[in-house]
Amino acid sequence: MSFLSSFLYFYGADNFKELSLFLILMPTVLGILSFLVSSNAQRRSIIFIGSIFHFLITGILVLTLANRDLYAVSNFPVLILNSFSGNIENAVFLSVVSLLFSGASFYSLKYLKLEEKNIRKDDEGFLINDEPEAVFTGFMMFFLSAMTLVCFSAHMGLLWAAVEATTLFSAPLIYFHRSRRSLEATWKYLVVCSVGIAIALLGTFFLSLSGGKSGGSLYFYDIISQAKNFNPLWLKLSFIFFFVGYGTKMGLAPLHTWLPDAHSEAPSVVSALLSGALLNCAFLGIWKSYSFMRIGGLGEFSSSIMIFFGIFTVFISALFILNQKEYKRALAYSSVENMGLMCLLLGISFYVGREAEKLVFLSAIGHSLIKSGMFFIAGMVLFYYKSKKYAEVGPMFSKTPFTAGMWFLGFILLSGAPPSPLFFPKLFIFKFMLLGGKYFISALMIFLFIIIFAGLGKIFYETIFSGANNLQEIKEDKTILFPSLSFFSISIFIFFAFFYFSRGIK
Amino acid sequence: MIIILLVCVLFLSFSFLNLFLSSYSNINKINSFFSFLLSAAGLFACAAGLISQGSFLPFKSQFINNYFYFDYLSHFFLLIFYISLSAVSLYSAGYLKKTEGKKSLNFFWFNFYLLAFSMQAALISKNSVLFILFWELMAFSSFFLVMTDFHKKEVRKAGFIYMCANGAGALILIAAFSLYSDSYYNFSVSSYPSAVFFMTLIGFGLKAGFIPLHIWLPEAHPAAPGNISALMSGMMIKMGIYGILRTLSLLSPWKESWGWTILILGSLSAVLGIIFSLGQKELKKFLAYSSVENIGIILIALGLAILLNCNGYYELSVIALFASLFHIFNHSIFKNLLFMSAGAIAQSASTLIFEELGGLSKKMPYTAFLFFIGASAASGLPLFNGFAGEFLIYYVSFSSIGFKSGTFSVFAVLSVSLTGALALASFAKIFSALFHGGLKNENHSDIKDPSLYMLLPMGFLAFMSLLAGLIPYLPFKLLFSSFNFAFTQSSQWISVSKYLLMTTCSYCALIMFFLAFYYMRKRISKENETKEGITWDCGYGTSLPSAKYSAASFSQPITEFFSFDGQRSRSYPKILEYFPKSAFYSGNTRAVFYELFYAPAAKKIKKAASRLSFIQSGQLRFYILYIFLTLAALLIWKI
Amino acid sequence: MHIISQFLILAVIFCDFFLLSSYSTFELVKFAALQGVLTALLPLMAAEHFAAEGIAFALSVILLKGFFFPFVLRKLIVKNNAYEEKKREYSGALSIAVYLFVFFVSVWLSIKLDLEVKSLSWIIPASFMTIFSGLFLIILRTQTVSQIVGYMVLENGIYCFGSAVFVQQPLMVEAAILLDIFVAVFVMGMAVFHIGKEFNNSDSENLNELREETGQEADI
Amino acid sequence: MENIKIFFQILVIFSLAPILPGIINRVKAKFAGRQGRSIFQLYFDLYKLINRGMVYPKVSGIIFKMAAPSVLAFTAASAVIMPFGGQSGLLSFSGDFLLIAYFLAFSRFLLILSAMDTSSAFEGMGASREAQFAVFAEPVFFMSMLTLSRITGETSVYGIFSKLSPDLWIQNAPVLSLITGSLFILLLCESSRVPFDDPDTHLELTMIHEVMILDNSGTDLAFMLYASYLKFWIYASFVSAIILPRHSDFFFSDSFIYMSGLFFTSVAAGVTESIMARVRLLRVPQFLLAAFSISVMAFVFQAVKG
Repeated sequence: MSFLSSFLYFYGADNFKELSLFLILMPTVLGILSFLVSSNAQRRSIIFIGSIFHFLITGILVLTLANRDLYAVSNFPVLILNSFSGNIENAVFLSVVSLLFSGASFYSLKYLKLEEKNIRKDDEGFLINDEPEAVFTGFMMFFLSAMTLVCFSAHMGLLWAAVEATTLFSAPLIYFHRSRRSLEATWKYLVVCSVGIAIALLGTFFLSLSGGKSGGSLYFYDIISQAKNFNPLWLKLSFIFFFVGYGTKMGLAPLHTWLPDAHSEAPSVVSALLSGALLNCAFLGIWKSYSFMRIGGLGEFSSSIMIFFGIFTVFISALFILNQKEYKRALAYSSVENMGLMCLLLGISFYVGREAEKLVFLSAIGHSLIKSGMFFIAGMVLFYYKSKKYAEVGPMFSKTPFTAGMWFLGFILLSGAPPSPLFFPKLFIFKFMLLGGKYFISALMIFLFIIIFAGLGKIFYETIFSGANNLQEIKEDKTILFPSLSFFSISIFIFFAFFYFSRGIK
Repeated sequence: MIIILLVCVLFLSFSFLNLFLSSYSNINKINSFFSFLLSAAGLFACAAGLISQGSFLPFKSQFINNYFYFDYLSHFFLLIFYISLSAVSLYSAGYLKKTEGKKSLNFFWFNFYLLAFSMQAALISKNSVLFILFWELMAFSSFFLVMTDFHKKEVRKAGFIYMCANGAGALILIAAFSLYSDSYYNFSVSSYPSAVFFMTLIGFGLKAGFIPLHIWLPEAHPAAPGNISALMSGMMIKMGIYGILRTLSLLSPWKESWGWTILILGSLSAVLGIIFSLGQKELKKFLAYSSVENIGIILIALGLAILLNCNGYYELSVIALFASLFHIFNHSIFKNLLFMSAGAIAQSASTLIFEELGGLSKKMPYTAFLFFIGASAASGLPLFNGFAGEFLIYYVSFSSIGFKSGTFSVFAVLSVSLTGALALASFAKIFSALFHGGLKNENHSDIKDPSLYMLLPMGFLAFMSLLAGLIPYLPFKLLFSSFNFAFTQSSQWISVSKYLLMTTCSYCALIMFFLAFYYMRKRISKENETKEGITWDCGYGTSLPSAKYSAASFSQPITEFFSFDGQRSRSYPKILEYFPKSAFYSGNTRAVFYELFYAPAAKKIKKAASRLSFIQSGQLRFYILYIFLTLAALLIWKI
Repeated sequence: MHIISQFLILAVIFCDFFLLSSYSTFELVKFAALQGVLTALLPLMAAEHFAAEGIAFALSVILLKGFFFPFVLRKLIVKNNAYEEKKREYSGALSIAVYLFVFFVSVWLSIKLDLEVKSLSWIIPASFMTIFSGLFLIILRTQTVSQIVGYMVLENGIYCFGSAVFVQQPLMVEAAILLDIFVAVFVMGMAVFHIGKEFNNSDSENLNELREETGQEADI
Repeated sequence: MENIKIFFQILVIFSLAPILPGIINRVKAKFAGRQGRSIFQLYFDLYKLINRGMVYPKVSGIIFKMAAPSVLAFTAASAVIMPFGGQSGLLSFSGDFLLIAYFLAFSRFLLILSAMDTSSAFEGMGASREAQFAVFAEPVFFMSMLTLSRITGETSVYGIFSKLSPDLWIQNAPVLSLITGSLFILLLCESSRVPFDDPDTHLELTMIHEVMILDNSGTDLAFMLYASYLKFWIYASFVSAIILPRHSDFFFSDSFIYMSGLFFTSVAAGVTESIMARVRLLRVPQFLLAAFSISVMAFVFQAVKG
């Protein structure tokens, strides 16, 4: 076993570049292939094989991180990263994307089969016929390749193009069910995100301008090395535009309006990927510009914005979760809240020191895993009970006990109770707030967390315990929930690993 | 202490074993037998540990040591836990017999073992992260237990309030524990003692249930099945007190303001708790409020201990601490007993509303006798163990009245005496409403005493209550001598134990008097025979059972005087003609705190939240406007 | 060279005026296309030497924005009979007010950022104007087609800003950005096509089902 | 010698208890201008009742049958703990007033239960009113005990009474007089004399204490009556020990002074009974709260001065 891992390790480190290129292009090729292939069953197997393959290669590449000093070659100006040494966040987000995608592909194997037979009415009574599966599988693979490109891009312009590509490829996925409401959600998603991303493009131009009158180069390597002598005014402007641009894509408070619609109308596989993987990629943009600001000496400026918007996002999402009627929208708002928390944590990590960024990784991984697991279950709940409103969902405790158990376990993990990795970020935020003497804000945060717990609790509580139980017996399919079960157990394992290894952060 | 750890692990393994086993026939008997066995083993280990006091030395293996510790405090609470757990587990074998057929009880037993495991583990965990993990485990498993029969509407409402209270409490605890400066997340000294203290007070208060934070208690206990409400009220409330004691033991220099807050909170919840319980119409809700009252008494003793410590009278403050611990011990015994007998009544009479019950003493003599012991212990009457705790509180406050700053003991004495009198009135009402008079409705004719499984633990607890009542010195010495042996030589300890012995001999005098008079009466009545007659009814000759003075009318003068909102939502017809055909009177006390404070606040928050929903107005154009406005705001604000 | 670029910039600014004030979608598409062509020509005028790929790039942009997009959008307008924008009585005055507001904001911004390009004096305010007018087009118009046009105008503005500050990107990135814009407009077009099929008129009024109801709060 | 004295005390208590209510009846009669019953009339009633047979209501359970002896046992036990006017009672120890108070509370608890056991409406009404009075009476008792123990620095009734002395009276006369006033009101309420409850009324709806023992008969009734006389003795001895604190070490003179103190309190009770009418039922809580505020004022005076 050790020989194999060392072989893989050297192999990965040697031709990092070829492997990463292969990783980006392979899904696109498979996507085109799925358009050509005739039968649906083959298409589903394509997705599955592609995602497993993608996951294996990512594993090899991430493994190269294990031994940093061996390959400390700095990434000289090239479009695609040739080693993760400089930026660990890319590696973390890439591994999350590929893990989520493999889970989603396993889930969609069964889900698409179920959807095929399941002819049901739209809310207005129109018959829903779904998009041809070719479109779905194709765009899923394009979506995967776009997200991999985001994680690998070493050039801000390329990063922008990749994030724009993810938006465009995910739009048709939201429109899978072809109902009026999903059409409206797609349209809003497209316009709001494209406008946001356009503003981010403006930010990229400002960033290059701050490099010098004639426009500095936008390679990470160049920016990081010369960040100190950038023009501070332009750098600030570029951060603001980046923050608003990628913030729209990431779903921060006033710009989050598209997120609940897109997540509640998209099929649960897509909303799991949107919530788990896509928001992280958008967050990567802000993370990069934040690190430029920190190197450029303007860290204080950027972290104050991020802290303010973090708290504002938690505030808005708390208020919207409270009166929420549909469980999928509630899950979407809890993603908004978690993104606010991550933004707040990154802002705090400026004051406390770099290793606080470990907590941002923890909250990113934890949230993506748990949230995508929850969306898988939400998909099944929607399939069993045919309604998105929690009042109309029957008592799951007696009708579908296994799903109810998973549903409640997910709620416990989401609420930040100890077995969930989201516990440490909360603990750390309180520690920073209270030690920093900001008593009012910490009291407000406690109050908001309680409201979120009560709001979410109400929804999960009503779906599990109350509801019109006149429905006929439901044959429960346990194996389809295997991905969410594995995601939950991975996140609980991460909690104990983090608790054991981290010797606490001052 | 290997035994206790072993018992913990076994409980965990049993819980998961239960989940996977299919539901076999006598699931209850086997499960309850095993849990009884385990808790009995734990009890002996704990008792041996307390007496020999040799068991507090740390573990050999380092891994266990930096996550768990066995000091006096956790030992004491473990002892109480094992007592109530062994009683409840034996009791639930009988209690669940009725529901055996209907639905599979695997999930119930899974949660039962999980609850037991998490409580034990929380008591011995030194690490704050692990503590919150077990705390949440306890909260959620007890939530599921409360929800066993979730098809009833009010059980669902109670369950939701219970879950929110637990969630809020856990979040506040997370905030409080973040201030501990130890890098291994262990409990340790913190640089902001009063911030930590007040947050932990609120966090654990939500679990202990004193007045402002008690709204879930009268909802959750009646909703839970009999054996679970016994375990919850007997032990889970004490976990809140354990938390407060644990934090106090960590924050070394106590402050006067802490003592005063706890004292005032304690006396408030003692007096208000018992006043609310007077107005109740249902037995379990009444017992829940009386738990709030007893928690108040425990806090009064704790407040006294802190205040005495701050003023420098260390020995007396240790005695006050003993008073609160002793009352915790006594309360968990008689409260378990009361809830179990309530469960027995509920099982056979299937209703716990006072108006519908009556005359049970003829049909259920044993339960009546055991309930009498529990009721008189709960109202703090001398022969039973409720009195011993209060006696210590009185002793401490009277001996501290002479000090210059002794005014706080006035607070304590007044609230305890007022609570004592009110408790006497309320338990008299309960006992007479349930057990005296004739049977109210005919379908109660098949009521009979519960099975042996249920009577045995109740008998055991009644015996313990009598023992601790008659000879208070015995449990006092057993429980507290191992606090630190040096203390047992101090003057205060000697005087207290002397006075406890004196109470015992005054009880002997009492019993001697009673026997003398009883014998005298027997001798006299031998000559002239005793006849049976009807009660005096001014000659109408119609002694129908419904003419009995009902519970609501018994407590009407007191609740009338103490009712805050005046119109105690009463309803009775206006009698116009001279010979009114029929009249009725129905009045119920509202859950004052919940309806006047929490529910309107929740409505306001919800209205504010819904007012903000215009942001998600559905118009794409406004969404783009928001982007533009945020951009403009940032530009103006930051550049 | 200098004068021609000066005229080009003025033309861009006037295009903004017509875009903001016109209410027929055909005119909107026409002026947006014109503006696209003008902004494509700008870098050629400004740059001293004519690099080969620069010309090829500009030609492809002209081809794309000048001819292909209007063709697609015109077909859409005909398909969804989205000819006319609902005129409200205040709409005339409002568009003038918005135009002036946009003008002053962009001038204020360019002065504040002290970014004056010697060779092309008015290019920075022009690009800001186009960006903001693109934004306001999306905000003010209810026809989905005109919202696509608003997005195109926004892209023109950014492109114009990029060319103004001589941001020389590696060709691959320029191509990627252009490709993205093309795909974005194309996908939006597809979406509007589906909206048309679904609601048989592509007015965005009937697209407001997904919102938070106020009032009915669930009790605790 | 010591236990002879104790034996004498117990003998005196148990034999002279019924005399005090007899004195009250005689004083009331004198005020009304009539001859009135003899002081020893109550002894004859007790003797008559003890030898009568008993009638138990069909509905009543075991509580009713066991109530009478236990009520008497509790009151007798608390009487025994009471110090005999300055000298120690049978067993006195710190906190013994607690046992006295709670033994009396237990006897009241049993009285209420036995009343409710007969399930008659009148007894129920009396029991609920008794419970209400107890709620307001208990704080008065403890508040005055607090003040007394703060004055004398002792924590047991025996210690307090032995510490009370004339010169102590001179130092804090106002406080002690207030305490005697509140204790006297407590005496009237606890032993259900006129301002609170009329012992010899016939209307079931108006009496409180009497109605609770309505259904007792024969020996039970005798026990109940004797228990109420003992209770009167206990509360009266509180008042007398405060107003006449004489401590010459000579036993007989002390006990004589203590007995005269009891005589004066019962006369005072008789006088108040004849000059005051019954207080309306709703006013009783206010009356007791007045006594409570008197003792609180006493405590504040003492705390400020002390």
